[in-house]
Amino acid sequence: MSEMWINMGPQHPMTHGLWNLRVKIDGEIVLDVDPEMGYLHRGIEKISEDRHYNEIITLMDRTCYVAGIAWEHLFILAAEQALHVEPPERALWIRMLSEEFQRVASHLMWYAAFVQDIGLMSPFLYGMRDRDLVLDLFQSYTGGRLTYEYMRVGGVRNDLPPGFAEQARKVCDWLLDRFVEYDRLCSGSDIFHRRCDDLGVVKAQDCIRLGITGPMLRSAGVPRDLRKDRPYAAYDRVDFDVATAETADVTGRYVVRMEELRQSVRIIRQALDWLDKNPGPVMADNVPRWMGAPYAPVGREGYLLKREYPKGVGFSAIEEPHGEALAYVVNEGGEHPYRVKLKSPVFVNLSAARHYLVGYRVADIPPIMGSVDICVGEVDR
Amino acid sequence: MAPLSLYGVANTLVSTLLLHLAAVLPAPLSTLASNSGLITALSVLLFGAILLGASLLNTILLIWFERKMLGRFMDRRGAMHVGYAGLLQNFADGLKLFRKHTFKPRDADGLGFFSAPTAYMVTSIVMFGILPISTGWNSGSLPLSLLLALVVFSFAPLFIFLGAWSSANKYSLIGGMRSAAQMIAYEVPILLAVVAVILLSGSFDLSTIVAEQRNYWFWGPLFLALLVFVAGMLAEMERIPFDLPEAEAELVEGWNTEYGGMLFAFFMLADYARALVGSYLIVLLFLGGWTMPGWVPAPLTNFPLAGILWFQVKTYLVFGVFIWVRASLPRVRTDQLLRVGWMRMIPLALLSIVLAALVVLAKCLPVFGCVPSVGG
Amino acid sequence: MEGEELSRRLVGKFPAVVVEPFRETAGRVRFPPEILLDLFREMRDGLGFDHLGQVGAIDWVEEREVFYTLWSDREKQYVFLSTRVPASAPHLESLTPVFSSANWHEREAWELVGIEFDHHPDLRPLLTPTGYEFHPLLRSFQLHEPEGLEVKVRDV
Amino acid sequence: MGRLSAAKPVLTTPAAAPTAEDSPLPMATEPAVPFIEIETLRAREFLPAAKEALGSLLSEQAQGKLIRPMFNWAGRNSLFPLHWGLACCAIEFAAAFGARWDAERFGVVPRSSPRQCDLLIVNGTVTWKVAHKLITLYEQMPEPKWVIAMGNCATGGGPFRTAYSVVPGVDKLVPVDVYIAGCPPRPEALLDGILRLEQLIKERKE
Repeated sequence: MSEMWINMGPQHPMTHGLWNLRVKIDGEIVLDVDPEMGYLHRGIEKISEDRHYNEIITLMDRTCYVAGIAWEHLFILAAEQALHVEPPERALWIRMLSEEFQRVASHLMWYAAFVQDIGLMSPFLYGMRDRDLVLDLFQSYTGGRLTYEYMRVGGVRNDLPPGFAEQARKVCDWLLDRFVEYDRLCSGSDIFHRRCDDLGVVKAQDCIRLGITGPMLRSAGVPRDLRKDRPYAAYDRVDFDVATAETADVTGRYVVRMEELRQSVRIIRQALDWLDKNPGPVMADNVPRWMGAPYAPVGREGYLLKREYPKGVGFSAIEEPHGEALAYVVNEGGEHPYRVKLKSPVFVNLSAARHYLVGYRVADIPPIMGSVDICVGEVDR
Repeated sequence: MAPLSLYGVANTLVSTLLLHLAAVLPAPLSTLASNSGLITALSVLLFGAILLGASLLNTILLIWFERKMLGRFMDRRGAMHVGYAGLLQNFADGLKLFRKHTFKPRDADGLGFFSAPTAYMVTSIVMFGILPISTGWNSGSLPLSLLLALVVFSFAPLFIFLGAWSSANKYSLIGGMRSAAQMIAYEVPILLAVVAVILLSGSFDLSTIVAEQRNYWFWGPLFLALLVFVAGMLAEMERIPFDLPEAEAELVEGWNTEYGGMLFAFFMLADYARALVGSYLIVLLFLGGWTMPGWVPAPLTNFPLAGILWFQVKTYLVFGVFIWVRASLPRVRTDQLLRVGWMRMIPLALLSIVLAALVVLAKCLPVFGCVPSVGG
Repeated sequence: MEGEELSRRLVGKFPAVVVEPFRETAGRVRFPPEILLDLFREMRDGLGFDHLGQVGAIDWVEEREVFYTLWSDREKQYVFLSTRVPASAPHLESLTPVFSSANWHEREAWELVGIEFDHHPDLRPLLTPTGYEFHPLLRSFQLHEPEGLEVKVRDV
Repeated sequence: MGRLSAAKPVLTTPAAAPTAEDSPLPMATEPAVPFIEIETLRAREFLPAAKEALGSLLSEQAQGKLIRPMFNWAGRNSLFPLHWGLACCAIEFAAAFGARWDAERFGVVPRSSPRQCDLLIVNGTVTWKVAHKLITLYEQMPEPKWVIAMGNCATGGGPFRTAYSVVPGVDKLVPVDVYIAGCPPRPEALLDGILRLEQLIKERKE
């Protein structure tokens, strides 16, 4: 069989989303790849120029649908800078708690998808089952399972419900038990190591050259984590370790994500303790009441209030479950941002696909791409 | 106890019917009706029909069994709402696929595209006629039934590759090539493992092989051969961890990507028929077939059709192990699979032949207390 | 690294550069488009900002701004750089010789805001469909309700 | 009815018409069409006629009472959706096959190849870039097939309605049987949509 191009996508079980990986193969060996993106390009940056700040949160949830809260957090941090608003402390802790819960949910979703890529059938169901418990917690205080619209410029929409902490602690205990089980199913299996060791290797130098961030970078031994290096929310006041691995391969990414799950539970527990002890407001006082309104009055011209903000720019960076996400919000007065630029970590990690796919086999593509943890929503935006 | 035989039952039914017919029919027809050739022909047809129907029902039950078991392994319930506990689910699937529009992709080769699933189905179902599931319940005692079974069993890669090639789809093609490579690679260790069984039993006849296991089942002395055989069967059935040809993550649906409707149903059904046949073979060769060990109380083994019952119980247990494996192991890669096949399985199978030879020698020693039976 | 130090180390080499304070970063460096490659080489090799975070562009109607974010593991800080090109001739040198990860970022900036990056290895549309003629993030591109859209019905 | 009218013109072949016009009083012994030709025609006609007779028998007697309900039962109890994740709703789609909701209880098993599917669940935002691929997938599915528009984006563009790249409703591209509201709909809503589709199939007449 001579060389041929095959299209993996847009409808392909490997893609976990809507993109196309064109692969040039010779037999089973991958000679060249060319990712084609844009199948889910929804123009979020453009629509944001047409929306009120609190309306953009709706879009942020949908930007990355497995890590909605993290993207809300990213945008809110930039928007608060641009609008010169300071949130109260409790809101920071709730945001951090939410982001860590989101990290757990996102990594569990990744686990479910990844094990299916290497052919393990039942852990997919286990991952989804345990993720549902976290989503139940989200539902108890935001009302949504995937798309929350929870954060606001100047704080968060509402406080945690009573009894939340006990339930959350129960879930944490349950999850820690399950993580042991996951490890036994995956890294305890010889076939898993035969499949995933020395696969999709990107060394630290290459990661930095290619701009790769997140668990992929940490699996190469670089302990870069914006939560530690450039603390936002209340991350400088909790105790946690940055998970790293040395192997820079698929197994390394697995190990890093599994350790991050444990660290997230650790952060969650500390945040729950702090939240128990420190009740208080969750919205800033100096925010006009209408700014926290969930939606703007109907009509394009007929606003009840003329919304004018002071000019400003906001730049934020957070450690999203997939890596380092950046937002840049320009506010030129008026009620809509002038420009919202979002940088997705997966966008960059995926742009390096040629680097970590060429030379491996067709059967290696799903585990490697699975270990990258693709969320097409935030790549295409 | 005269064992009940399927052919005997069919023969009795047909001859009784025809004799009654002969009694009422006018002269030229009555002689025709009482013709022994006709009776034999009709009995064979009836026998085949019963065998086919029962085997297909069994296959469908196997699919149901797998779906429910997998559901339990995955912490869910599987099919529930169609029929009692979802028993009718697979009938619904089959009927639906039967009604679906049968089509051919534009670039596909018509002859190969349509004939491959049919041939695959036929060769898989023919196996049920060869394998005895109890004394008297096969098509006749062929002296080389084991060889025949293995030969028919190994037709599959040809038809899979034919179907894959003629669907004019790159995924199908890669899947078909993987399938052919893997099945051919694992034919060899399977045959070598079977040689060990043949050495120990001294026969190519499956009924004799089962009869030879009346004192001890072969899985004990031939444990190595059993391991090789089970691994080979996993590869032949294309089940996880060896389901590379249909590797869903990379090859969409593998070699049956382009097949839909009834042709897809053929492939599915034949796949499970092969899984059933593989489990049958394991039970026949290593787990004593329909016989039960002596310590089982007589009332449990003495009633009519007890052989079939125990045979099916063993088959489902063996298949349960396959499901368990499927639910808990990841998929291997093609090169790893082939390397394991050629470089691990074949030496192991050769070793198992040596062990079998040693056991045959040891059988002559009085310690084992078993009847030396080499050569009959 | 604080803004003053950044300014001291950059302005000596590149007099045309202006460093402004920018919240939660090392600063915001405004530079003329001509010195792009030299400046970024200096940022990467001299100052240790070796990780390209993002490349984006803003349409200010008369001119277009291209901004870059760099991260340094040594300083644990971001630095924000921006330059402006006239909207009549939105040409800018491609950053790919210095930061190869700029490839996709620049493709995106080209198709969304219409900045033409010279000497880019592979300036194809990334997100919009093939043959899409507009740069949607320009201010002149207006969103509208889809009722105004004409959908062509395809005969099946 | 369509089949009947299609079968009729075979008897009066075009060759017969000019003969009738040339000689207005043809001899009684001389058939307008040679006998042998009629026989061939009849023979050729036999199969369609027999098929039609059988079909009409089945349609009138059995189809309404036995065959159609049986096939509808099978069709509605074994819906194979296409394994295709578009956007946010795809995550809830996956959750519906998870341990808590387990859509396989209803015989819903996702398949990766459109050839083996009979249900296209459009679970997310459809952009113009993917529109023709969606239509291709729909056309690759064999009849009978159904489409569920899951979520607001597939139903009408959702929050991205005004975007330049988004199809405002997937019914612009393929015929939709069931719309599910929600952004994204919960897995229960998806199951409800599937059950509603089953109801539709149950009442199917053709």
